[in-house]
Amino acid sequence: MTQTRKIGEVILDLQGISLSFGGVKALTNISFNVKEHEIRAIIGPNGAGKSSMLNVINGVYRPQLGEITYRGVQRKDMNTYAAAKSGIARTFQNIALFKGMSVLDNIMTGRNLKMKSNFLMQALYWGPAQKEEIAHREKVEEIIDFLEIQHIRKTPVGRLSYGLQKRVELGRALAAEPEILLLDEPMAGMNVEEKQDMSRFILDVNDQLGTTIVLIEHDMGVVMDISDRVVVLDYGKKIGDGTPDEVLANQEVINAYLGVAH
Amino acid sequence: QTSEQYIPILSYRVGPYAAGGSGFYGGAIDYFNLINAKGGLNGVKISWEECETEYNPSRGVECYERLKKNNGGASLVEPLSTGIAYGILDRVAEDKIPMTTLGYGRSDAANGKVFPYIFPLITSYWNQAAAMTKYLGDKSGGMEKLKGKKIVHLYHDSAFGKEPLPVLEAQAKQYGFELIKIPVAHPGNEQQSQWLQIRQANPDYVILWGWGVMNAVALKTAQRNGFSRDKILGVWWAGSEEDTVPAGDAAKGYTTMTFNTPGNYAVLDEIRTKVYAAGKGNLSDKSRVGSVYHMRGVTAAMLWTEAILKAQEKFGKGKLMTSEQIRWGFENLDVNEARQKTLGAMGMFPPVKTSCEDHEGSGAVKVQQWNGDKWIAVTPNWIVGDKALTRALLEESSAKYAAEKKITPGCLK
Amino acid sequence: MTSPTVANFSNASPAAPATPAYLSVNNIEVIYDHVILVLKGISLQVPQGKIVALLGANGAGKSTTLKAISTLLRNERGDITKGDISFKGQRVDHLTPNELVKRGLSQVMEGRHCFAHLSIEENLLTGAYTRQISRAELKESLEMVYHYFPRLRQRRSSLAGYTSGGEQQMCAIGRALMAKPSMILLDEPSMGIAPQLVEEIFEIVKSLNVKENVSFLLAEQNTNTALRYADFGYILENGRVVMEGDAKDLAANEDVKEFYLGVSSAGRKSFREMKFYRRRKRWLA
Amino acid sequence: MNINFFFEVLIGGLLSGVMYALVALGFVLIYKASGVFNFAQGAMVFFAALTCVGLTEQFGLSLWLAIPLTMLVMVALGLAIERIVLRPLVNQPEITLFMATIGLTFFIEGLAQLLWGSQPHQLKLPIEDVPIEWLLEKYNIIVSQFDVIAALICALLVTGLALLFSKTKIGRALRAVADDHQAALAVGIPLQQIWGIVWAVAGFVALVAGLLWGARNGVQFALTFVALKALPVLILGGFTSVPGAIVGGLIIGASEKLAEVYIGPLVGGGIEGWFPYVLALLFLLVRPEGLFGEKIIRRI
Amino acid sequence: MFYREAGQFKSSYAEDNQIFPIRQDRIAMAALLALAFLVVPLIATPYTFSAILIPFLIFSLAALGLNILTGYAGQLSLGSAAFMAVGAFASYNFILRIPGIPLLLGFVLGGLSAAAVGIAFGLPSLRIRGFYLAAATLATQFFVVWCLTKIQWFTNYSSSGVITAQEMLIFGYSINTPMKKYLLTLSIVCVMALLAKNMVRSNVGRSWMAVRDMDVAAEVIGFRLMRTKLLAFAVSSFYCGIAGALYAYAYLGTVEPEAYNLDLSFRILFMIIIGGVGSILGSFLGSAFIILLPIGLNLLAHALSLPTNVASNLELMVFGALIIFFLIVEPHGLARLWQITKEKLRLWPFPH
Ligand SMILES: Nc1ncnc2c1ncn2[C@@H]1O[C@H](COP(=O)(O)OP(=O)(O)OP(=O)(O)O)[C@@H](O)[C@H]1O
Ligand SMILES: Nc1ncnc2c1ncn2[C@@H]1O[C@H](COP(=O)(O)OP(=O)(O)OP(=O)(O)O)[C@@H](O)[C@H]1O
Ligand SMILES: [Mg+2]
Ligand SMILES: [Mg+2]
Repeated sequence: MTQTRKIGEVILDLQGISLSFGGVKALTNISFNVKEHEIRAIIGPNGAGKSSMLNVINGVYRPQLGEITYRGVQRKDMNTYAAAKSGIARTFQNIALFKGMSVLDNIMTGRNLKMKSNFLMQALYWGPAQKEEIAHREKVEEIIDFLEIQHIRKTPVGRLSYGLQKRVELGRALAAEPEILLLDEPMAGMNVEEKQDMSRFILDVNDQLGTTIVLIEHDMGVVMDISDRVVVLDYGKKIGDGTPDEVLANQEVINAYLGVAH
Repeated sequence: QTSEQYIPILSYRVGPYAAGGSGFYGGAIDYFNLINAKGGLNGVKISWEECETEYNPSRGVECYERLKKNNGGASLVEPLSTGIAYGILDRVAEDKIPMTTLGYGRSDAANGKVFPYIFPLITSYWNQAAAMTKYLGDKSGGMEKLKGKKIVHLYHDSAFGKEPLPVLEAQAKQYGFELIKIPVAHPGNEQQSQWLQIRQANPDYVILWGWGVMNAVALKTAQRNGFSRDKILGVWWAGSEEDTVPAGDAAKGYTTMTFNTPGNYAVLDEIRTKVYAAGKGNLSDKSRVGSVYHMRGVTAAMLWTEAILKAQEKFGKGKLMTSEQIRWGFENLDVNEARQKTLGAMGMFPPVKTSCEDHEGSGAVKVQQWNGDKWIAVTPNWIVGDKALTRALLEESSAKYAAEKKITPGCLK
Repeated sequence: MTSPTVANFSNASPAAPATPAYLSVNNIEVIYDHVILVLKGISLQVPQGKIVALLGANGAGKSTTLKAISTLLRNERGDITKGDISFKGQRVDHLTPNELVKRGLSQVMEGRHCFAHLSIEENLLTGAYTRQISRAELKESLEMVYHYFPRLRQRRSSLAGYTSGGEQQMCAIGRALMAKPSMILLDEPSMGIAPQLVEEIFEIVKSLNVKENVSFLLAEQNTNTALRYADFGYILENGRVVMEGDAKDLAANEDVKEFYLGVSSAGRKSFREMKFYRRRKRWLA
Repeated sequence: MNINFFFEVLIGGLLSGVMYALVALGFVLIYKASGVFNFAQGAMVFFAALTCVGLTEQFGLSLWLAIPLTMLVMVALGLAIERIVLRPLVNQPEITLFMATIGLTFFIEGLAQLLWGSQPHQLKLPIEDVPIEWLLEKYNIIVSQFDVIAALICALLVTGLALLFSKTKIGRALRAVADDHQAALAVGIPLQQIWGIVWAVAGFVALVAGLLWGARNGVQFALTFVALKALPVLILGGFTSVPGAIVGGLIIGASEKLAEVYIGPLVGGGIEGWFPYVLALLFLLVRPEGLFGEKIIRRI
Repeated sequence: MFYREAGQFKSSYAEDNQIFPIRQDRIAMAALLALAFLVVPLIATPYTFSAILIPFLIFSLAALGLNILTGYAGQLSLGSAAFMAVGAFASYNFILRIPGIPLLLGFVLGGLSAAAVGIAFGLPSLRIRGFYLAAATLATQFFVVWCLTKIQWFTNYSSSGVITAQEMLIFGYSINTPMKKYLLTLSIVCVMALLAKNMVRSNVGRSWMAVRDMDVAAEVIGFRLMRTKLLAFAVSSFYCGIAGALYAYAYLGTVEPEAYNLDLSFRILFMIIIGGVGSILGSFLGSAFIILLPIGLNLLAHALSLPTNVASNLELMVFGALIIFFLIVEPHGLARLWQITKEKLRLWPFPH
């Protein structure tokens, strides 16, 4: 497999992250980093703290301990708006689409940070506002094409099947043209064929746009095939970190997560 | 086909004020039926059309607009609702349809120079307030005895409740009594704190300027706080069976103002025998004939028909009157005792004599008391308060209105 | 690309399962919102004591089919406009879900649907609502679920709304088990579940199936595993059944291998090596 | 400051609060069972009281006969509402159900007045609304006997309902239904049955509230307005909590009376209309789900 | 069949982004506007103007305002009448106290005052949601009306607490007949409806809907909750404020603060729920339903010549029953019903 992209420096670094909810320790002293342009997978059994990890990265949760360094800026926690502003986009495990809006509108929301016109201009729908709207629409249509959801463009997402919603959600995250894309089980509820497409798609995004990707996925086939490095969590603790092959060979990981060879 | 004098009825028979609405309009319609049964107004029959307003301004406006042109045009209109009255205040002037507001609405509208089409007949809130102090003064043994007395004004916290304040405040200064103002938030179904305050202040009298459920609750709460009901003097909208019956025993001894003398009158008997016996009665409960609201409705209808008759006198007996002619009739009403007698309503309401300057025509009221069963008049004579005071207020206020609306005051011919 | 051999395919394999149908869906048509036609005549049978898999791409109509059976469709403004459904030989399409559960048919809905404000244990307990049982029996059922999903025991007292996706999925499955149904409709049970647990869930399915004679109709995307455990399979596409047959036959079919199992004659391809999007070349548009 | 007076106001407030709580209870019941704010609760209170009085006045029944009869009527009404209005609206957005209860309000108000007329009535319960003598004599504090008995009845009701919810599986089922209609149905919870029961119980609570309020204020249309008094109680106590209704009622009742008496005169009075709302609002800023309301889960 | 969009291709996104992408709709809309602006003034009676059309338009505008807040931004509010009151009383005072101020500027200032009040009372929405917020907005309702009753300055010390709308002059041209008032109201409503439509189809609208549907996700995507919500409160209150001013100036003429009571707030809420939450069209349909249906029922009752007591109560019952009926037929309101009907028409005569 030829690798056109070049994995760069560490762009996101988490040190000693601990997070608990009441008595539940979701994350305990976790450190790991993400390098520019890489595909970084997080795996682990259910309830290991994977989603919580992503929530910490983009500021939905504030860790009690630890430090986050993003592009050289060190901070105790992120906040969601700042994270979005600085190029972190994501999808959610329990689909978090805007149910009452059409597919198109949902994906358009992904571009909101790139919109410049103020609301008065938008109310008048005049000149620049309209131009801007259309320019963004073009971008979004590209994504729609890419994801092959043209036919449901104007359908309210609430009416879509689960799998299609997942795709729309990815589209929304992509629309933000993020630097880091956090994907929480993007392929849950898809069949192999669809997973193949999705993988191809993630690879393409990673390749062509150079987007860094942090991915949670339970399908080991996918994880092993497309990720550059994998971090393994179990009960909120990190039990492995390395290339897919290294992780696969790690006995602790096998015990905790993989069980019988897949 | 339009040989009948048409009157639109903007009634409300559902909702919180339905009891009042059905009683008042029921009385008016009963009287129309009586007139028609007796051959009409010099042969001109009365026709009417009803529209449910739900006491809601915008529905009232719609009803007014819908009905006003029907059957050859409205003779007059009476919404029995301050909100609706305001909503059509400008419209009636434009449409040249006289509007009566019996005992409510703008007190300053009595000035016919500014409000040529509005007739707050018999009496306004200001005159009522003045009469109240007069009555309380008399009761205390003379106006000078009011000095140092404490009077609580317990009022519905709205434009309605605040309306009498200019009068009461002026009189408190003049007679040296202390006026304690205690508002009750709408709708007033809880008044414990107000009555505790009253108990604390221990006033000589309480003026109850209430509306709707507030009245019954006031009486009940007064009872439980041990405040004697005969020291409470209600406004006439707090003085109907609908206010006292729900309060039960608590209402016994309670006094209110009224512009109808409770009792039986020939006209009521006639309504019973000629209308109800013929199955044309408007109230489903016949026993309500002669109740306060019903009598008020009969009174209103009587004044309306009197105005029409007055107009006929000038513009042609037995003819159909236009609304402008009827306006003239209202402005030149003279229902004196003799006339009342022929109408079978001797003393049922004070004599009314209107003019361009005075669209009210009387300003006299009585006090009635609830004996646990029915209302009894406690003042044999009509009481009139300090009309000079109210007149001055009226001039001032209507002048301001005229200025705002850019009206040049003047009498219509 | 293989030509669409749909029609003959079903002829080639035993067209209908030999045992009399426990659940049978006859030619149903479903319309959402009075206008959106989603199922265009679906028929399928689940024999007693068998596991039947319902496969198909996103939006093919799997969940809709399951909801049609459990009559939950009604509340999503969907209507069965044609066809009928019978369970244990009786028409059930007019029943309420409660009556269905009482008759032994439970559904695990797609997308978890746990009661967020109830704790995990309370969630499980609601599952036994229809059963008139003693405390001890209840406890026993609860223990059984905890036995299957030890993770749930740990989180038993936390509000379901605050548990992880996988924990919620376990909770949803466990909740359905609490009703002791004789037939379960499972909508994507493996979604969001860690691999070893996926196997476990299917093992649970199998053992319930074998030991307690529970029948299953399961909609699954994890075709591989599903076909391994199922007896029979249906493949849906665009609201129609395009293929049906014994699970083994299906698993051996070239088209199925290619599209649903991700293996071609050349063996399994790496996800990284897929050079093009396959959906572009769908055999049935 | 006169300490006696203070206590008088305080106690009066607390007792009024109990009366508010009584109305709030009806709301809580239905909100708990379906996540729906039942706008028609006030109308139901009115309907119940009017029916009871109507039966005594127009059919000459004794109160002791009229009350159980009215109860039957309220149960029938509750069941009918479930069957005709709610059943077709399962799994619809909350706001739709809310609107349906508004439709219901108009219907019930119309029906009540159609059946029994729009006249106000007196309702005489065999409880005297007079001050308790010894308190008045000894401490010069006025506490109405009626209010105290009403409070007792309310306490009884609350205990009963609280037990119903905590000790039976219905309680758990209700919370499940309120969370997710579809999932509740899927696990076999008989939504229809449960809603039927809850609405019937709400009808019963409405009857109790109607009788007590009706005896206090007279039976008239304005009874529907007492619902307005229940709202701040609800938000303060939490929409889903039976004990919350009581505690909220006590807080609102006491503070609104104290505010009216001690702050009112400074700002022109009549603040009872908005004060409880502002108080509840301020409180919500601290605890957005009310005192005892179910915690709002916001998670992705 | 009649409603086919076949053969209508969009060759640019601008075209696809139109308010009415389908030609038939555009023609219908143009026809409707022509009807409203040109034909109606010729044929309508003063009754239709001043009792039906003007209130219908004003309530539509208020409903539109509430729909922005509740339907689009998801913040349930029971205080719309309060914002209308602020708009009306502020306009009145601006026009009264600044001599020579143009009428429309007075309205706009009134609307802005309402917006300011809206922002202040919108602040709690940052923490409170759903029915809790709804009940809390009642604080606005009662407080504003209380203030207007208590502080005499607002009513220019009128003894009865009533304000009388000044004569409406636009460039010295007096708006004094029902028809002129209708045209003024219609123009304002059309312009504001267009602005609203533009807002909801561009980024602001999406930000509102995103916050409505899932505020946590909206935040993650980069919408700022506070700004978005407060903007929704401001815009919504502005609309309500203008509607309130029109209610006073073009409709009632003389109003007391009580006219903007809770009842009115509720009626506006009913309108958007019946019409369609989150739909511009729905605001108009809802307003028509709530305003016109009772009138229709009233007329019907007359035609049946029922006894008035019975008729009034029956009207109320039928009204309530119809609300329920329509919700059962289409829980998302009349606008959605209309949309589904259109979709059916498109397929007609085939069932699907
Ligand atoms: N409530 C609804 N209203 C309208 N259309 C709907 C609704 N629910 C589903 N649909 C449509 O029905 C079709 C089938 O959906 P369904 O959920 O049954 O698919 P599925 O096979 O379960 O897909 P997935 O694997 O993605 O879950 C989809 O095209 C979807 O858009
Ligand atoms: N907001 C919260 N409040 C309380 N507990 C939480 C919260 N969020 C997560 N947890 C708990 O923290 C643990 C880790 O949850 P997380 O969602 O990160 O798991 P996960 O690794 O994503 O699992 P899965 O694969 O099942 O999605 C779980 O036990 C979960 O119940
Ligand atoms: Mg997770
Ligand atoms: Mg599905």
